[in-house]
Amino acid sequence: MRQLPADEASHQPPRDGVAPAHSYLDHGTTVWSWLTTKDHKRIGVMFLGSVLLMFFMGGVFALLLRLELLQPQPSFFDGLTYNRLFTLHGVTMVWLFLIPSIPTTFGNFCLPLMLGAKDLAFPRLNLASLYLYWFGALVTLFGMFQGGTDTGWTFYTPYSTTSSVEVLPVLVGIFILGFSTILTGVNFIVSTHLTRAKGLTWRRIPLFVWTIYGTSIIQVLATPVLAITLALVGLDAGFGIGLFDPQRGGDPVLYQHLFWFYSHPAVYIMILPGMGVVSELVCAFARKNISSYAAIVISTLGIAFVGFFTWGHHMFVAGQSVFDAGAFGVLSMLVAIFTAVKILTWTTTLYRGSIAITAPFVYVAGFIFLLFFGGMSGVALATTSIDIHWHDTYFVVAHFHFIMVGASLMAFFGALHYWFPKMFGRRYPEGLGIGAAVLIVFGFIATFLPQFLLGNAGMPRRYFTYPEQYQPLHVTSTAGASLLGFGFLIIALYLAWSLRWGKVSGANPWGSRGYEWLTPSPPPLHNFHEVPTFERDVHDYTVPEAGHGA
Amino acid sequence: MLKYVLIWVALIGLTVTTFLLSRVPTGDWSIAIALAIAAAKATLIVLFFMELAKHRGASALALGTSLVFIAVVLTLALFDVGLRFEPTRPPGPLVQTLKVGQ
Amino acid sequence: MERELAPQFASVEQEARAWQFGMWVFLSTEVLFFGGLFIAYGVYRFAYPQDFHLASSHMNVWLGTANTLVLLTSSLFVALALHLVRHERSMWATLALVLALLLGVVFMVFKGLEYAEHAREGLLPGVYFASHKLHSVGALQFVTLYWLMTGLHALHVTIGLFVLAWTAFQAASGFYSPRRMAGLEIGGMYWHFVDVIWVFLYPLLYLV
Amino acid sequence: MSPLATEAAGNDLLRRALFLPEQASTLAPQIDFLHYLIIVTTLSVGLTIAAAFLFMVVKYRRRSESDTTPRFTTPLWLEATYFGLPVTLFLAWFVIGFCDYVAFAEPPRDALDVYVTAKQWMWKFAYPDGPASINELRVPAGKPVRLLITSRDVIHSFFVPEFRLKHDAVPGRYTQLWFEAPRPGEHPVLCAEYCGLEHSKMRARVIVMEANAFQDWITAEKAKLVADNGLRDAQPPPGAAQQASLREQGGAVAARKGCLKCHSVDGTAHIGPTWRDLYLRRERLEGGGEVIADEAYLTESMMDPAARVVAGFRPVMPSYRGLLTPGETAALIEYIRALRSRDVTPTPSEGPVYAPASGR
Repeated sequence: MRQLPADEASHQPPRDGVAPAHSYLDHGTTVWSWLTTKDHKRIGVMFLGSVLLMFFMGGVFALLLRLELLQPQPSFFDGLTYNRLFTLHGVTMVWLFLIPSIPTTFGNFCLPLMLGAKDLAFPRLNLASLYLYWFGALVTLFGMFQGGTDTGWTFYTPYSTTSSVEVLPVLVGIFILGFSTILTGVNFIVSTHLTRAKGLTWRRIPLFVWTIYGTSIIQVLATPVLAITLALVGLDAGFGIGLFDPQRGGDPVLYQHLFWFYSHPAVYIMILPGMGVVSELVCAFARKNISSYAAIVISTLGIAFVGFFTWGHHMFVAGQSVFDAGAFGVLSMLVAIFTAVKILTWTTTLYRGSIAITAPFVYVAGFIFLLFFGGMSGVALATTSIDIHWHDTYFVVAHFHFIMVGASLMAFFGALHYWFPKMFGRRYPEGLGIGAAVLIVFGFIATFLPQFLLGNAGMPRRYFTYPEQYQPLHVTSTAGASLLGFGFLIIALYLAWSLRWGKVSGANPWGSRGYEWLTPSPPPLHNFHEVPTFERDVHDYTVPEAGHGA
Repeated sequence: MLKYVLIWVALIGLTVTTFLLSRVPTGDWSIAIALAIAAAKATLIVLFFMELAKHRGASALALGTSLVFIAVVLTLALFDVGLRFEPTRPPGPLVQTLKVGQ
Repeated sequence: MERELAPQFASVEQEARAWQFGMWVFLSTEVLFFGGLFIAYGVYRFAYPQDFHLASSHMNVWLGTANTLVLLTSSLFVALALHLVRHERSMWATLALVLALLLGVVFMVFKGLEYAEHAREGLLPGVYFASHKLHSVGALQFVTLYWLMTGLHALHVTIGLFVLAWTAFQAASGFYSPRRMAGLEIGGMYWHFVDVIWVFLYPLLYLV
Repeated sequence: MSPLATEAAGNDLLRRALFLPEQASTLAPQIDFLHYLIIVTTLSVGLTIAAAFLFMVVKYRRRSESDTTPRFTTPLWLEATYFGLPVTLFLAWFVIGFCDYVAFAEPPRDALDVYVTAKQWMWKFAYPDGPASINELRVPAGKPVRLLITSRDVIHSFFVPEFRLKHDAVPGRYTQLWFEAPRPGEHPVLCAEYCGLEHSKMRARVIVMEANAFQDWITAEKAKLVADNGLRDAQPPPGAAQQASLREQGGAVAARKGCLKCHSVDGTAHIGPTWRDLYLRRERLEGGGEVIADEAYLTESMMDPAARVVAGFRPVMPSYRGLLTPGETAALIEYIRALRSRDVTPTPSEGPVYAPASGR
């Protein structure tokens, strides 16, 4: 999706309802006014445009991979191109889409609104973060296309340090992206602590803010370890410092420790905000308070912290000690329990609610269902013994796609639909939205369920060619992927259409009692005409409220 | 004013102490002693020069968390290297010495 | 010339707290950034205790100790600068900051001398290692880690020097006042942090 | 049907439904048992949650746009269940799994040792006392086998789906993996850790033989090896002394023919690239591409220097075609090969050394 011209949402004559007057979108409509803005809402919108573009690219790479895997023998690409493609897919999806996806877009847009603040604590830092993201993305993609890194997104040494292809530019790009992530994280943490409006105590903070807060903690504490680790790999690949080089007494398994100390919590960077989105959406569409605020908050912080101590479950067959395998196995189980608590709490929230079937709610249902199976397959992997069989097979691929695509992406699209009227003041066609959502959930299942079975059958990941007995499952998976692609195409079309021609939404089209809906949609430049006082708990639907349900 | 100078004197004193202690054979304890002194110095700097003592609790929490995390990673990594199958430990049985020069 | 308060904050005090807290969070990031190297040091030290001990005895402990004293003193001057600004003595604060800056330069010069010495002896990281005295892979890892850790630290010192130069300039132009010194505070915190890292590097690389 | 037969039929049904390959090691049924346990529990819990979800969506569907709902918070006992139930379940699975994992990590003492060396992109299997084979691992049925796995270049992973086993091969180290295959048969070996271009083609097979047949085979292999060695011993081999003398000759040739005017041997670049560490170095070429400076390239550079010039050097070297005898060429190459400095001795190219790996 291209970036949004500033004036589209407001310069149309009103169709029904009142056209949003003087929103953040029409304070300065030049490109320059967008590029130099310090407004968290505009920065959020620009991030949204950027990550959607990256998602589109990553998706195209994924479809190309699935196309190649239709046949056991080489068909469209040669081996090197295939290896570069899956690296490209991984790097784009992980660092350019999933990590920034929800925090930098909806987090940026909604966090101050939900806190009753006029902006983030450090608006200039926020803009710097966007520029660093753009710069890092350019360097990374340049590196990928120029040097053609073929190491996979994990950069395992010594392959990455001895491979003849250029890995340095990509590492530099990811390093820069890391700074963008860290700055965003610092900004969110400080904003949550110090910019809350009167009456907004820690016990009232919306659940989405809690997850963004938890995510920021992970971003701030994990990303630097990745930065230093990748810097070491880069120095080794470029200049031969050999800290992980077994021929010079280095330990490649140490690299894996350091890499996964970032990259496992990174999974929670991707999924925690999604959980926050679902907490909001469940409440909004069931018109119900969350059934246990404490359980969700505790499990959010639990995931944020315990998530740091499970990284070793990526190394059960890498030569790690048996003691560590046991320790990491138990700790991984603990993280899974927090997720289980969340799933059960969301389901309980529906009890005696008033549930509306909308596109965001379909995504929520998909999220919960897919997260359940993604999480349970994770638990199964953490039992150590079955992991011996599953490690580095398509089972793992299916598992993390259930979490990252099944859950994170569903949450991302749920959030996109839910907050679309908040951001642009217009509604998308609901029927089409529901249809596309259902299509995506089923397309997803068709793509990745066969991959679980492929993993069971022993198909290793990152295989360009494969033994013939795996073909039928690969064909099913590719068919599902094309269904997914089709679904996303529909969404892109109707959302682009709605930006200009969608029905004007009014301040609160969902009748939601999330704090961010207390201000007009789209919000005015400084977020509020009058800062709300936060007298009631978030998502409190016990009393009727005038003006809701318009 | 005096407070800062006194802290500085303490820091210099600790530096001299750790230097002198490194000359005394303390065997396996040497690293523990050196690190304990370093930790004492760091605590002084953080609390008084960086004024953590005056700042809010959340700041101490942030710093504390990062230190705890390093400790946990180091511990688990050491448990890994120390308890691995013997020939898997660095440097492994196949790499022993470095040949330099002719 | 009181600057106007950013709209997202309720008071000047809150804004200053936000900067302080933000800096602490950022420094926690830095702790983990260096942490990666400290972890590598710990693991390799555990794997090659003898080699590390031997290799560390080839470091120039005199220069290292001198540098420790230099940095600690420099830190003192930064702390004094804050104290002086709080008592509205901007010119004295400027002097303290300039002295701190000069000591930082002295640190870098000593470090440079040390690096030159190591280069002559072939105590260089990775493939450039060419020592005639040390022959073990463990010693090679120590030397590599020495360069990485002190190199990263020197990079931070360099950034810190620019920060100090900027705060000295601000102090000289009378920008800081007891009510407006968040910039000086967080700049100073950064410099002290660099000092803290060195406090740990010194025993690990030179003494044990 | 007897309970045993029922169990076997159930096992077979679930195994096929989950697309699992046959169970060809003693550990496989144990690992699969946990797999079945988890999948059955997961599916039933998942269906329960989905049913509850659907039921509530229907029962509590929205009636009007301005509905209010009662405040409801989960009672403590329910929250305790939400926490306690998964905790119990997960930890129970973990205990079962970890017991199997420990069994997998500790080979029996009487296991037959086989050394496995992985390299891009093949597997080499070597038995004590010499016999070795490429991409084909023969093992006796009904006897535990321990694999000591290493790699010559990057990390690989030895994976036999039908044994439900895999372990990474880490360069410079040995990792271990053991199995016992109860029945004779043939099973594919795959590389599970991404290792470069031909990663997906790095395949081998395990051939499980009847114990007697295996004994016959290994005896025959050893006999063959002894015969070969005997043959070699009969003729004086090109021993170390001879190689050293060849190297010395090479140094003399280099001085005599003027090679050293342009090529240094101490690592400094001169008019031509230095010879130190040149052998097997990866060189970038002028005009793009790369070459590994092996015997072929070194010979080519002497005879046709302009053909492939190393980047950063000018093509000024004259051809030595006809100026060097084959013997002199060989001596020069031997000399260059010997000019190795900082490199750690590469892992032995002829398979690993049979030192008993401690740490059982």
